[in-house]
Amino acid sequence: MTLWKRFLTNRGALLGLAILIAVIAVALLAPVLYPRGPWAMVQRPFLVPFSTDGLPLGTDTLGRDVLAGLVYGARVSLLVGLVSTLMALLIGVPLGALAGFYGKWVDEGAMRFTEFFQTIPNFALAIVLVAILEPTLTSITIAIAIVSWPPVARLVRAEVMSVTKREYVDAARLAGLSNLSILVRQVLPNTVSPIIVMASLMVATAILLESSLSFLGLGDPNIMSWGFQIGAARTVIRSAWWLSFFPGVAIVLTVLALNLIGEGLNDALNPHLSRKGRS
Amino acid sequence: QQDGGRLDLIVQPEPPSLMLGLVQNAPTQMVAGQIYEGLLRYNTDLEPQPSLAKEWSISEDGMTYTFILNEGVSWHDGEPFSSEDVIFSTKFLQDNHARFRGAFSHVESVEAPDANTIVIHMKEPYGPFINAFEAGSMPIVPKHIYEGTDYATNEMNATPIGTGPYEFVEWEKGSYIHLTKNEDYYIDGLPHIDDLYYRVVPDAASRAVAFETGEVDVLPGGAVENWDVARLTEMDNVCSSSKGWEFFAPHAWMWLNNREGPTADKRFRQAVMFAMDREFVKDVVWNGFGTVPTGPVSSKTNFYTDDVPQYPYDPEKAKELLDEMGYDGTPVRLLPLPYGETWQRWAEAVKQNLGEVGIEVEIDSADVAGWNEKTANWDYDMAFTYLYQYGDPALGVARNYVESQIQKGSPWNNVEGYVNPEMDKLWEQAAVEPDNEKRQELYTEIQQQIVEDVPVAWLLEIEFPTIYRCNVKNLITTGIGLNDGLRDAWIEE
Amino acid sequence: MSVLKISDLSIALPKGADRDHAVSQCSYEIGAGEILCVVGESGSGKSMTANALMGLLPEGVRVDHGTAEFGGKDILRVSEAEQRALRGDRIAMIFQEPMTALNPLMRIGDQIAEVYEAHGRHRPAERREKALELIREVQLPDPEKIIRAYPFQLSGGQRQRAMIAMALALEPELLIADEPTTALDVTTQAQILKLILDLREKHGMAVMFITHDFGVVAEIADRVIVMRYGEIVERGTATEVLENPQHDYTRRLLDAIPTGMVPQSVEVAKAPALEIRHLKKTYNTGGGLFREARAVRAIDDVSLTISRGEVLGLVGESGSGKSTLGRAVVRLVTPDSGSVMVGGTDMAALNDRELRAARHKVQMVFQDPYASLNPRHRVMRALTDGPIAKGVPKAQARDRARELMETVGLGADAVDRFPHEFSGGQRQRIGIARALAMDPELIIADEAVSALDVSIQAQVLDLLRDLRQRFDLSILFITHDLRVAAQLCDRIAVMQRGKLVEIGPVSEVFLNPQHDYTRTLLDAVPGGGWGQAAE
Amino acid sequence: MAIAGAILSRLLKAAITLLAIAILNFFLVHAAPGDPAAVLAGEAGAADEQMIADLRAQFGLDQPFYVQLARYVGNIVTLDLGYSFRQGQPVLELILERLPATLILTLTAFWISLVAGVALGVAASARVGKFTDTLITGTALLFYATPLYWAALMAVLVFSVQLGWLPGFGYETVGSGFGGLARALDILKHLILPALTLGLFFMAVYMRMTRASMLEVAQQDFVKTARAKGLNPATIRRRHILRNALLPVVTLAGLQAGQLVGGAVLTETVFAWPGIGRLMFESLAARDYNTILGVFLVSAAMVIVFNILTDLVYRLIDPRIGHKA
Ligand SMILES: Nc1ncnc2c1ncn2[C@@H]1O[C@H](COP(=O)(O)OP(=O)(O)OP(=O)(O)O)[C@@H](O)[C@H]1O
Ligand SMILES: Nc1ncnc2c1ncn2[C@@H]1O[C@H](COP(=O)(O)OP(=O)(O)OP(=O)(O)O)[C@@H](O)[C@H]1O
Ligand SMILES: [Mg+2]
Ligand SMILES: [Mg+2]
Repeated sequence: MTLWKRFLTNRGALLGLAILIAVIAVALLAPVLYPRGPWAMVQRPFLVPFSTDGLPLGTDTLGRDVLAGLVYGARVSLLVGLVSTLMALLIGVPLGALAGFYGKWVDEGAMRFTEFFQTIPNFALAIVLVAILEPTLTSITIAIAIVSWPPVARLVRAEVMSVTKREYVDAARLAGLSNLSILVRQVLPNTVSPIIVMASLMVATAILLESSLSFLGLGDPNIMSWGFQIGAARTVIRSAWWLSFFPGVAIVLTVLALNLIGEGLNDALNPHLSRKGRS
Repeated sequence: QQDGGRLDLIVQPEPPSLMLGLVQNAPTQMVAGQIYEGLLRYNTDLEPQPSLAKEWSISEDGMTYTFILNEGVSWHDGEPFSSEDVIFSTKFLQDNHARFRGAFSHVESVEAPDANTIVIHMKEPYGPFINAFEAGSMPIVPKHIYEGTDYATNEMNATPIGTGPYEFVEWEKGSYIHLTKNEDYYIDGLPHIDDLYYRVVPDAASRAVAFETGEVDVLPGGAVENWDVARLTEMDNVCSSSKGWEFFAPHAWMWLNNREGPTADKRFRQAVMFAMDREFVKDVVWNGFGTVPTGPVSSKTNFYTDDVPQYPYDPEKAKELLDEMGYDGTPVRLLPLPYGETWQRWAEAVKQNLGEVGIEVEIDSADVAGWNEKTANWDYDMAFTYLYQYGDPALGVARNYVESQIQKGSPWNNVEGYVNPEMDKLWEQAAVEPDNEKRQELYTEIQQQIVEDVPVAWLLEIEFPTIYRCNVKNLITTGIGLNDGLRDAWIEE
Repeated sequence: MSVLKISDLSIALPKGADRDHAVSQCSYEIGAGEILCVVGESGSGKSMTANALMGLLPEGVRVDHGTAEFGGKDILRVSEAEQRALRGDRIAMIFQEPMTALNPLMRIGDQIAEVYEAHGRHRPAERREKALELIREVQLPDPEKIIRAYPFQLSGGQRQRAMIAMALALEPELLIADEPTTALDVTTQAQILKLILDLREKHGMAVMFITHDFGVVAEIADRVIVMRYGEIVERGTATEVLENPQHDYTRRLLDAIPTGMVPQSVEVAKAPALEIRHLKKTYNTGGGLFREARAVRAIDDVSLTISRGEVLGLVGESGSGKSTLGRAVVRLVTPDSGSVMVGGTDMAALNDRELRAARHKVQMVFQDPYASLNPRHRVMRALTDGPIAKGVPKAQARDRARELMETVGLGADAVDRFPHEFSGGQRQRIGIARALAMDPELIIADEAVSALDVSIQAQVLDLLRDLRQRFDLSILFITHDLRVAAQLCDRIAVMQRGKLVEIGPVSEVFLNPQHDYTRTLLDAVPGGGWGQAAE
Repeated sequence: MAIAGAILSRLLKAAITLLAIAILNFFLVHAAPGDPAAVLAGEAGAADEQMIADLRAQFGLDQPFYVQLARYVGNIVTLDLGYSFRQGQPVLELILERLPATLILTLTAFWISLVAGVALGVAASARVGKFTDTLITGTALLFYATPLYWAALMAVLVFSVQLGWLPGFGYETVGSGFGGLARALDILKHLILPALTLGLFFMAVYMRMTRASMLEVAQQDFVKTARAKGLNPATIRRRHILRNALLPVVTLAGLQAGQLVGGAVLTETVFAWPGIGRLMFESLAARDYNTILGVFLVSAAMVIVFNILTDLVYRLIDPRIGHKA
């Protein structure tokens, strides 16, 4: 567990972890904190933050509690971020692994396919996908996953290629293990570290992507998300700055936290790798 | 009065085309209304005014309409305008203009006894007919350019030629449309302004900024979200006006699917009416603009009555009605109108209101195309919409409630599927009744019955305030406001 | 007269390092024109000393104590600017890895000329001329072309020559060479050593030559220092140290060195364990749609036989196809044609499923003890995965694993540890145990001891020898180190560019080489001393 | 010669990729609910069946799907992107009208982000662990985490509305009659805010990458060689470390420069920038099939063009490429 220890000595990573844990806690507690949900119109519209008891961040255009929206938005952001990343991994890891492990035409085919998706501008593709599938939490998550898997496939491919060249993989072959079990049991576990680092950064990107789509009006209208809050508040940004400011800060903080964690993991993993390569 | 100057206006969204004969979208009408003209205009009381026709008369029996055209009118390319162009236009529009086609179905024949006269013979008297001659309903297009060509692909569509007070100069796609003064306009001294710039700014907040920073002088109704209206009108030298929408009288409602689901039950529909806090929406979402409607006909439209059953905000009543019908809590879908944040908030407010009386609402989402598709194919439970009334219930209201207008594939008719043969008879009678008093009686009866049935949930008579700098004078003089108003507008230095 | 006088040098390591001092209390001098060899095992502090002298200590490592007098100054204490002025000018250094020591994006000529630039010598136009001269001096072929070449276009030996050219540019008084030949194969190594000797002769510079190879020491050293754990354990002239070592450690090091004594070959004439017939393998590389493909004949019609219980040494310089041959035998590489008969099965002709079933017959011991064990699996798993896949019951496989760990001298309890808890030599033993676990008829050992320090190398070789006796194993022993080959093998096969140029009993091949290439190889071995048959 | 061959082969592959993309998009776009005829009719606020049928026939939508597809592919192969019935203009013309605005915006943003990102990355790596480094990395991280559109909104609020320094939207002053230099300056003024907001994120990306790459290259053996030569640290950093460290940055930059063209939708929307991103978004809402497909194709082509350019740049920097057989 030296990795964990090294990670914990990184102040940025600790900060990120603290923020993320806070966000997760808030997201989980949302129904307890605000049993009426984020849509309830609780007070006069456009109440300025810190002016009314019980409504620390004020109210929005319809008199809904901004803080309640933020709290529920955390659920959506995290959910979309995690699930879409998971889906992207489910596409990217097998594809990259097969490409890197089998090489030759499997590789060629898989990489052409990946390249193909990389050639389509990905934000545009996400927009089109969401528009076509009609914006629901599911379709948004799928769209984000579809545009974010190619880098995963490339990373996994490269990692698998390099691990496959290691001698213990040859040893496993000589032990008579099947290709599949070599790939799954010998190769993939040794590519996990960089994938985890990448995944933590992807969650961050997915959160940004969801908020961008939401901002463009391509969010799920039944779900309160941060991007939705900003998008909805954009038109009143002049008279009610707080409506877009706080969700903006929430996004920045969460994404920042994930990035800090990602970098922390990266740093924690890297000296390990480089020292091993050197000695 | 002063001549000269330049006026920057917002047009939103960017029109697909400026050829008014082919495309009648709202933004097209707003810009092309300066380029093309109709035979008549209408003032804010919806009375006919001269335009290309300087005089007109209707025979006693309502079967013959005669128009005397202005002399010395020429097209922007210098070709002379004549009654031939009008005759050609009726043919052109028959092919390309749905609303025109509807109105002209009552027409037997059109003839041009001489270069300045048009005579229209009717099949039957049709009261609202005189309301169908403004530029949007019947734009006059140049025969010399279109005759014998494929209208849709005619290259001149890109550089429209009309008779109007302004000529087309340039269209920088995505940026602006530039019109300039028609120096040879047939009314001496008009127009006053040298250049018009219609600016395309896709984001509502940016449009507000554009006005604030002085880049733009006129914000047509709906250009900025309602929340910004109050703030903008409080600025120095800024005026606003709700006039200029009388002809259209945009009327918003929620289609309730009368065919299936809980919305097929009248009590449910009534419950919806009681459950909605429409005043709240008007005050909060629409910032106080507009009027809560009493029924299908707008208070600005002819033959309106308020002598109908009322539906105040009364959640308890709504719950009672729901209990009575034994509503089992089946969730209903609500399709909002994808026209910006205001409409989105509105749907959210309705969802919340209905939720409070125990109706679980799920907001469906769709962009404009999706909305069209779903409503036109009746794939909805409740759907927002708003439609123009064109000054007369026969033109803009009847289409939404008569059985003959139940046609899958179009969202501009009886989409809710309301069937009431008795009513249909009354509508028909009212349309061809030449006597206005009798028409009023018939329409009152219709309104009373329909409001009782609640085929749709009426939401708001929308008011779109136009915001402009106070030194722009005479901006809104007609019932279609900015769509043809710039002819008379001038700028005070 | 000494050029460099080091007194009482101690270099401190940062906290958490494996010991406090990389180097402690070392004192020695180097005279003008003298070659001082610093020898010692990996981690003994050789490189740190050199880096300290150059002012290139890695971050966190610092000089704790002591002086190094050079040209009247203590170069450990001068300012960074002064250090810079010395570096490359009066003290120059060359490094171990020629492949990575040159900037891949710069032309060779520019990299050499840069030395002049750094010290403000000559006008830019002249620098090129000077660089050309240097390239000639280090005997790089086709100097006009080389000066414009990029590092990737040069072989390892050529790059090392270019490095030497750089070091010589300003005729330094002291040249520090940190294992400059370790990464090169024998023939190239011999050429570089000769070059250094020649240059020393010509320029009269002092050389501090760091190595762990006593063969090299024997070849070039005037005087020798032996280091261990950062301390000097022995010093003296080359002959003194090599022939009459005083310290125990030195003696052990020397003993561990393969002697170069050729053992009398034992007679082995049993049934063949491996029969290779007309084996061919060609690699086609880089064949794109518009790119020319290059074909490398890695194995070019090789036939040979290994008898039961025999150890066949396969030698040859880098790239000659040794590994490819070894891997073809275990079918990690599928040959283009020919057959590989192991115990009656043609390994080259099996399909995937048959192959998996036949795999256990031939096993391999790999070169890199660090890369050949899955870092995430315990030793137990490494040793049992194969047998279990082969169908051995789990419990039995586990018992056998423990037994094997005893056999290779690590103790049965070690099976529950992870690879990183073992040293390099220990890992190599695990690798051997893993191969044995499959009950193979033949073991391929590809450079199995090359990555190990000499003393550990000796232990592993002993182990192999022992196992071979006990299990009557056949071994194909691939190495580029002829001394090692001579120690263990019964017969020797020599490969050159994919072809088998010579094969025969050890004594014959070494004492009476038939092929020119074999002779070149033998001549290149540092330390020489062939031609003595063991009594 | 080898380079020309390589490019030719790339182009061939690119053409196939593009065709595949065109077909995929065709399916995608047609899978969306609604069609352009209905939208056009819908916007008119009134329509009957005849009108919609007429429009469909005019747009060719009454044909069976495979006929439409075949016709589309046929057009693409002859480099004809079709006709936008909605806008009454050939799609290619429409796109070419809008492309310059997008290119100006994205290329400016690209260069700003690249130059500033690399410079900051170098600065941070030179003082690794010190305050400057922390400051730069911290700021970059912040940019990296900030949603682009939010930054844009805030920038307009501050610089355009509050301070009034810069125009908050648009491409140029409309109807100013500016020509030549004056017009260029005018466009430049409009360009600043969108280019900066678009560039911030990427600047952060390049900064992080450059820094990491610099630190990694600094560990490599040849840097030690350079130091052993007695070169001063500045020269080492510039000549040895930076050049090598730029290689991965160039790869990434090439990948992103292409993506930028199609990815500026948000910026173009917030700043009313008349580029193709917005054209795509608006056409999508209107189901103007040919235009969406055209924009997609052109953006994909841009990605490919930039990839090829990147390769060329890479070849210039790295002599190993193209030689390695
Ligand atoms: N950067 C570093 N930080 C901490 N300790 C180090 C560092 N580099 C080397 N060491 C330690 O310093 C000691 C001496 O290392 P040095 O590199 O001088 O050994 P060496 O004799 O050159 O070995 P080799 O033959 O493997 O090159 C070793 O214990 C090593 O672990
Ligand atoms: N996978 C491969 N693809 C292409 N060429 C290869 C491949 N593996 C080896 N080669 C080439 O085949 C030739 C023989 O390589 P091989 O590894 O068998 O040599 P070797 O004798 O083991 O060398 P060394 O002593 O360096 O290990 C070399 O020229 C090498 O470059
Ligand atoms: Mg060393
Ligand atoms: Mg080898």
